[in-house]
Amino acid sequence: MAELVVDARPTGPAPDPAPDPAELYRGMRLIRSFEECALGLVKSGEIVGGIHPYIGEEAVAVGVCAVLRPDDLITSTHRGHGHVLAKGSDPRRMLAELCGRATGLNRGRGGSMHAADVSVGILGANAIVGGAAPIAAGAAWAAKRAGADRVVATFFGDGALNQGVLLETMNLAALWALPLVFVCENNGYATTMATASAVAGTAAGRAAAFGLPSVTVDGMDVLAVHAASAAAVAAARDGSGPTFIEALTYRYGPHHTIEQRIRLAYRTQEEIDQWRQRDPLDVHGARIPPGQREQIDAEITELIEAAVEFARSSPDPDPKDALEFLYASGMTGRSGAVDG
Amino acid sequence: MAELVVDARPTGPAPDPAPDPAELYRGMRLIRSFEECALGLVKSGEIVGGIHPYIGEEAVAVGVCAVLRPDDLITSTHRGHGHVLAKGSDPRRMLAELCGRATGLNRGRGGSMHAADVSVGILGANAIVGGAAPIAAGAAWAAKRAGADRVVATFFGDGALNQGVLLETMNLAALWALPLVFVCENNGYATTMATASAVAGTAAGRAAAFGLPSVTVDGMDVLAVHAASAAAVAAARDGSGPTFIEALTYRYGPHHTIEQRIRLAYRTQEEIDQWRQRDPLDVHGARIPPGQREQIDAEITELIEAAVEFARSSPDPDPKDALEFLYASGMTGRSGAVDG
Amino acid sequence: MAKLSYAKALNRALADELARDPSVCVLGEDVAAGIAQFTLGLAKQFGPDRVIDTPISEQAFTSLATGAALCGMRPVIEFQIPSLLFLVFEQVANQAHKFSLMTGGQVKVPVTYVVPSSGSREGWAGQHSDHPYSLFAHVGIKTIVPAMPSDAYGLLVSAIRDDDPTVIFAPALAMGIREDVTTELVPIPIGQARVHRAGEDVTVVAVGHLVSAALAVAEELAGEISVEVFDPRTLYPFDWAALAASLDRTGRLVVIDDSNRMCGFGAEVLATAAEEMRLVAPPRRVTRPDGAVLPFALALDRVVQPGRDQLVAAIRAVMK
Amino acid sequence: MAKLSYAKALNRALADELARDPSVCVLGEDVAAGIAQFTLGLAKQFGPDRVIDTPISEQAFTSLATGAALCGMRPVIEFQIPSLLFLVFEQVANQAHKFSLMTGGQVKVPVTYVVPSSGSREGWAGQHSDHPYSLFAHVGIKTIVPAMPSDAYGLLVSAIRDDDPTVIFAPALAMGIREDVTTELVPIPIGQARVHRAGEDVTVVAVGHLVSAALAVAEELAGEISVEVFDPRTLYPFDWAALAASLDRTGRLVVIDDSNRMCGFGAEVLATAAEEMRLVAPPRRVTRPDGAVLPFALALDRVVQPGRDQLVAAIRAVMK
Ligand SMILES: Cc1ncc(C[n+]2csc(CCOP(=O)(O)OP(=O)(O)O)c2C)c(N)n1
Ligand SMILES: Cc1ncc(C[n+]2csc(CCOP(=O)(O)OP(=O)(O)O)c2C)c(N)n1
Ligand SMILES: [Mg+2]
Ligand SMILES: [Mg+2]
Repeated sequence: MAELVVDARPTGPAPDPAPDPAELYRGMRLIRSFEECALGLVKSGEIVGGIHPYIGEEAVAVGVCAVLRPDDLITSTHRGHGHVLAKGSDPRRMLAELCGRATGLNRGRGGSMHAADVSVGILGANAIVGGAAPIAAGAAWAAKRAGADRVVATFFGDGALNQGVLLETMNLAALWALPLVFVCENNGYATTMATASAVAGTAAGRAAAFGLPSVTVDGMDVLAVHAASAAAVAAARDGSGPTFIEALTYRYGPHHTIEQRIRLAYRTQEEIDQWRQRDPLDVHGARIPPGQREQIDAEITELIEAAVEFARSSPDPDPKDALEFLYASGMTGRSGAVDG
Repeated sequence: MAELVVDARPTGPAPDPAPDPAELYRGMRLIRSFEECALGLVKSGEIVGGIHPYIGEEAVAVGVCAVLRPDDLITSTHRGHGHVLAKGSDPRRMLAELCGRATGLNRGRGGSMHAADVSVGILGANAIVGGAAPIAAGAAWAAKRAGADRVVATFFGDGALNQGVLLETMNLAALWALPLVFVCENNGYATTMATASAVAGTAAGRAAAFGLPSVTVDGMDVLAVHAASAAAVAAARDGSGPTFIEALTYRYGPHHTIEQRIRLAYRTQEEIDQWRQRDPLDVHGARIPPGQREQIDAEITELIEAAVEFARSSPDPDPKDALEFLYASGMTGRSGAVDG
Repeated sequence: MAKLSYAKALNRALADELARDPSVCVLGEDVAAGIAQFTLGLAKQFGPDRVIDTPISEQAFTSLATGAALCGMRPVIEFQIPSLLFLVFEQVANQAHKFSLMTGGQVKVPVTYVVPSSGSREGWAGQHSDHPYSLFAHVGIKTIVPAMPSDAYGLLVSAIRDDDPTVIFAPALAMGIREDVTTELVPIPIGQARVHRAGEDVTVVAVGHLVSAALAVAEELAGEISVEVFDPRTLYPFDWAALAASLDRTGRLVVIDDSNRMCGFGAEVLATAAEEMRLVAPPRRVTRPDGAVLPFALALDRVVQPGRDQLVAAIRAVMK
Repeated sequence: MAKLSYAKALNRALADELARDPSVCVLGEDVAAGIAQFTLGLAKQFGPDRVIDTPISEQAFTSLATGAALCGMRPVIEFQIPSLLFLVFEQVANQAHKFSLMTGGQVKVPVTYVVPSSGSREGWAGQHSDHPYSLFAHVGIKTIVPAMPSDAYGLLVSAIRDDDPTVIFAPALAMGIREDVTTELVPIPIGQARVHRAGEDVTVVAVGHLVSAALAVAEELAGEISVEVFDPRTLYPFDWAALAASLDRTGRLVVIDDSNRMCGFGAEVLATAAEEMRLVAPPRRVTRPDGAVLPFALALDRVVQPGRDQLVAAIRAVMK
């Protein structure tokens, strides 16, 4: 079992504070292409249960994770593919996980909503809105106690702003000056509910209530997210405590792939088209030489093809091991059937 | 069963907006004497399980409830005797409840932490910190839907400021403009924990986060509480929505009577003495003629003696009815013993 | 003779009660859009005052419903995921359930909690695949798991009209079931079991979607073993008299139940039968394993749930 | 030969583990003051970094402990009231418990939850008198209810060292129990039962503070009926082998258990015994009633809890 004991020594070099435009673009392109591929595999039935596509929000995951060290940690959400890829998981193993293969990040046990990869600092996607924030706070608390200069970033949506445990966590993080960055991906909706009709006050106001410094950034511009994150992570690392980042973004696709099967009228095509005008890949893509952009696109296409190949050729986990890992101590409970 | 169906017609006259100094003093004196009496009954073992004395905080309950109509509602806390008496429950039945008698407000089923009296608009003390606020919000919501101009006041301590469900409720109340008044009794401590070491930011900041108007008042001066409450209740009644009141107050006694049995050093005698300088009964008592004050004191003493007499002479509930009222529908479950 | 689906039956029951009683309303996430099918079309029919979208604040809106119920309303709450009931466990078990007794009978709390898609939904994995009905039966919440559309309709109606908190689990694997509805839909009393198929040799108590599995197995074994298929419909209160009557005939008991084995519903049925009823052979349970967490990969998810083969094995075991 | 109290045993076990392992810490409300006795004096001895007072944010600090445990710490959490476990049920059952499997074995969550004073505390009434251990056994959390000081010590030590989430209930009615401690205190393996008194006629499985009641009853009936007093110590995992061995001798079973009857711990013991073990007479349970809420008035509070007279009646019933 990959032990995650906090180490006072940083296990990786700090990323160059200056952003690398090409690398940021590559990160977003990887997520976009991965998600488009995953949508296909949902249609074909190779991914069971569907996914919450991250398409449109790529700049947030990439901008934040670009300033994190390999030994820094993140927690993710039900819409977590972007975070997992941006933090450095192998896309092949991530796709294998979505396909429920033994070679997946979670050995096929977690799937889309629970993808975790401790080896690169991903404590896991969480299927409960707001559920990951206190876990991230605990990791930050452990790091601080160990004297490590590790930072933890926790992603959550605007819907989590109304979840009590997130608010309790903001209080604890501020109170104990935890090396934690709250990243609110405000995409305007919680499933079908508009943020405005669910959130009294503002995200920034929530942060202010607990004395948390906050910044609201254009979540469609990876450089804006990168700059805000760099400052927040630096503050957390030097002991100044947590920061709250609200990234204004938008999901181009359905809340979840099942939404494609039901007619929902909670937002207009005009609204979607408007946000598409500011597609994060174009906003930032325009900043790098066209030739280089095409080359990256091509490399990613290959990479995704390889991931599909890897996932498809990977073995399924053995049903007789269905409850392996249930207890870390190795304990096994009784089966549910009549034995023998 | 006393039905509590919301009625669009106010069932009582609005209290005179101008405070009646003598009545305010009487209300506080009643609570003070009741609590002193209860402390004695805890010592003598007539009240089982102990109490959370309200002594020192009388001005809050009295100031708030003085501006409420009989058909307005309140929810209370583990430290709830003051609220229950101030809202108009019969002290005799309240004391009988603390003594576990069949004549008690809850027929001896609730005790100190669950005292409820629907007949005068008390939805109940609640033994879970923060637990009553959403229930109060629901009552306010029902009133608003029914077109009633009923107002609900919910009391809670500073410790509840860190409880997620209270924060969720503040969001809902603001969002839906509920006729609700949040009354935070900030007595500086949650059991042994100083508010400053538990609350990042401030109570007012919590309110602002949700766009709730808030006011911080001297909780040792009943007129200050009365004025703030009158404004908040008027706003709630005319449809302007919820207000958050923070009353700065202090408990002179132990968190709970068991504390008398253990040595705790979380606050100094000096601090207690300082607050005693501003005893709410003296602060306000000085405003009424000494003769009248003495007369009220004497009347209350008699009233309390009568309450003790009533409680002591009341019958105990019959153990065979231990699970009566478990289901409002009248359903009964199986006993835990071998039948027959 | 119309075919009624389970999902539609729940939807119709809610619509009928909304129409019948102005104190009924439904609260939850995305209920206006009706993405869980349960409330589909009702916002349009009854308006946003009766079908209320809530922020993602389960704890607050669950106790808000309690407060509204104290004041004469009859709220229905939809939970999108079974594990959301874990999140509101305090509000249900410690607040709503206890109010009547703690106040000495001053109030009632007629709230109905509905999970339209409980248990495993293929591919939803660990945190979205629970079937926690035994927890609610243990604390004393009236707990209902309908197996058939007509029961889903009739029991939801009764739950909404009941004066106590009530929870209804609609298994995801039952939502698609269709039933020929010959007679008109009527309320079904809480606490009354239904014998779907009479038999002489063994009584199979099956919960929710597993009733269909039990019926299929009974048919499959018909030549060999006469299986009585017993559907409690309400887990708590349980229809003990009906079970005793069935065991008086068969003397043999198997329970198939999609909750965890340890301290689960199946345990209660076996325990009470062993204490008080006629058993000529040791009874058997088919359940989820102890402490089960459903793995994502479909083949793994499936083997953790009780299945037909296991039921057949259990039936053969009690016939030995 | 020193007399050790139950409360002191828990306190000493925690002190010993804090001293032995720097990754151990204790979190909770008023733990520095030690008002629940569990942490008394430890803040002074180990400092505020190891004995941490928390705001009243149970959900957040419960999952905070999970996150810290993922990073190598071994937090112990004190809950002042049993019903606070309802409040954190999602964080325990849906997060801490599921992490290991959901991540495919990448992590472990060694957190210990302690309720020092579970069950009824005279006069604390409805919302402070629960004994919800069956709920945790059902979802699969290792669930421990020590009856004696030496077991309280040894099982808490083992729980803290265990790599999975573990919950320990210390019944309020056991906290004052004193035991002669002749040998040195040692860790007690999780999942191992203890037979306090051997007997031939009937096996009484008693939980927590009820072990003392069972011993008293066994003594009282000694002339007439030979009662074996079986203390599981750990409810989940349960020591089924030891129970089977006991029933091979006695063939008769009574369980006395302070949780609600429906789907409670007693149900599981009876069910498994009925399925797999030797029973020459119908087994019996003595429990709280279905859906029990403890009323405030002392006489009422007491009759709702399982008592000695009921145990005697149950023993006589199985001997019939
Ligand atoms: C506590 C909780 N309540 C409800 C759900 C069901 N649910 C899953 S995602 C979602 C909407 C979340 O919205 P938001 O936080 O804004 O994230 P987004 O989907 O927009 O990325 C809901 C209600 C859940 N998973 N957890
Ligand atoms: C949710 C919850 N956590 C813990 C407790 C135990 N407890 C009872 S009162 C109390 C302190 C409450 O402090 P505060 O809210 O400031 O009210 P005060 O006692 O000062 O009036 C605590 C921790 C509880 N009853 N509920
Ligand atoms: Mg969103
Ligand atoms: Mg306080």
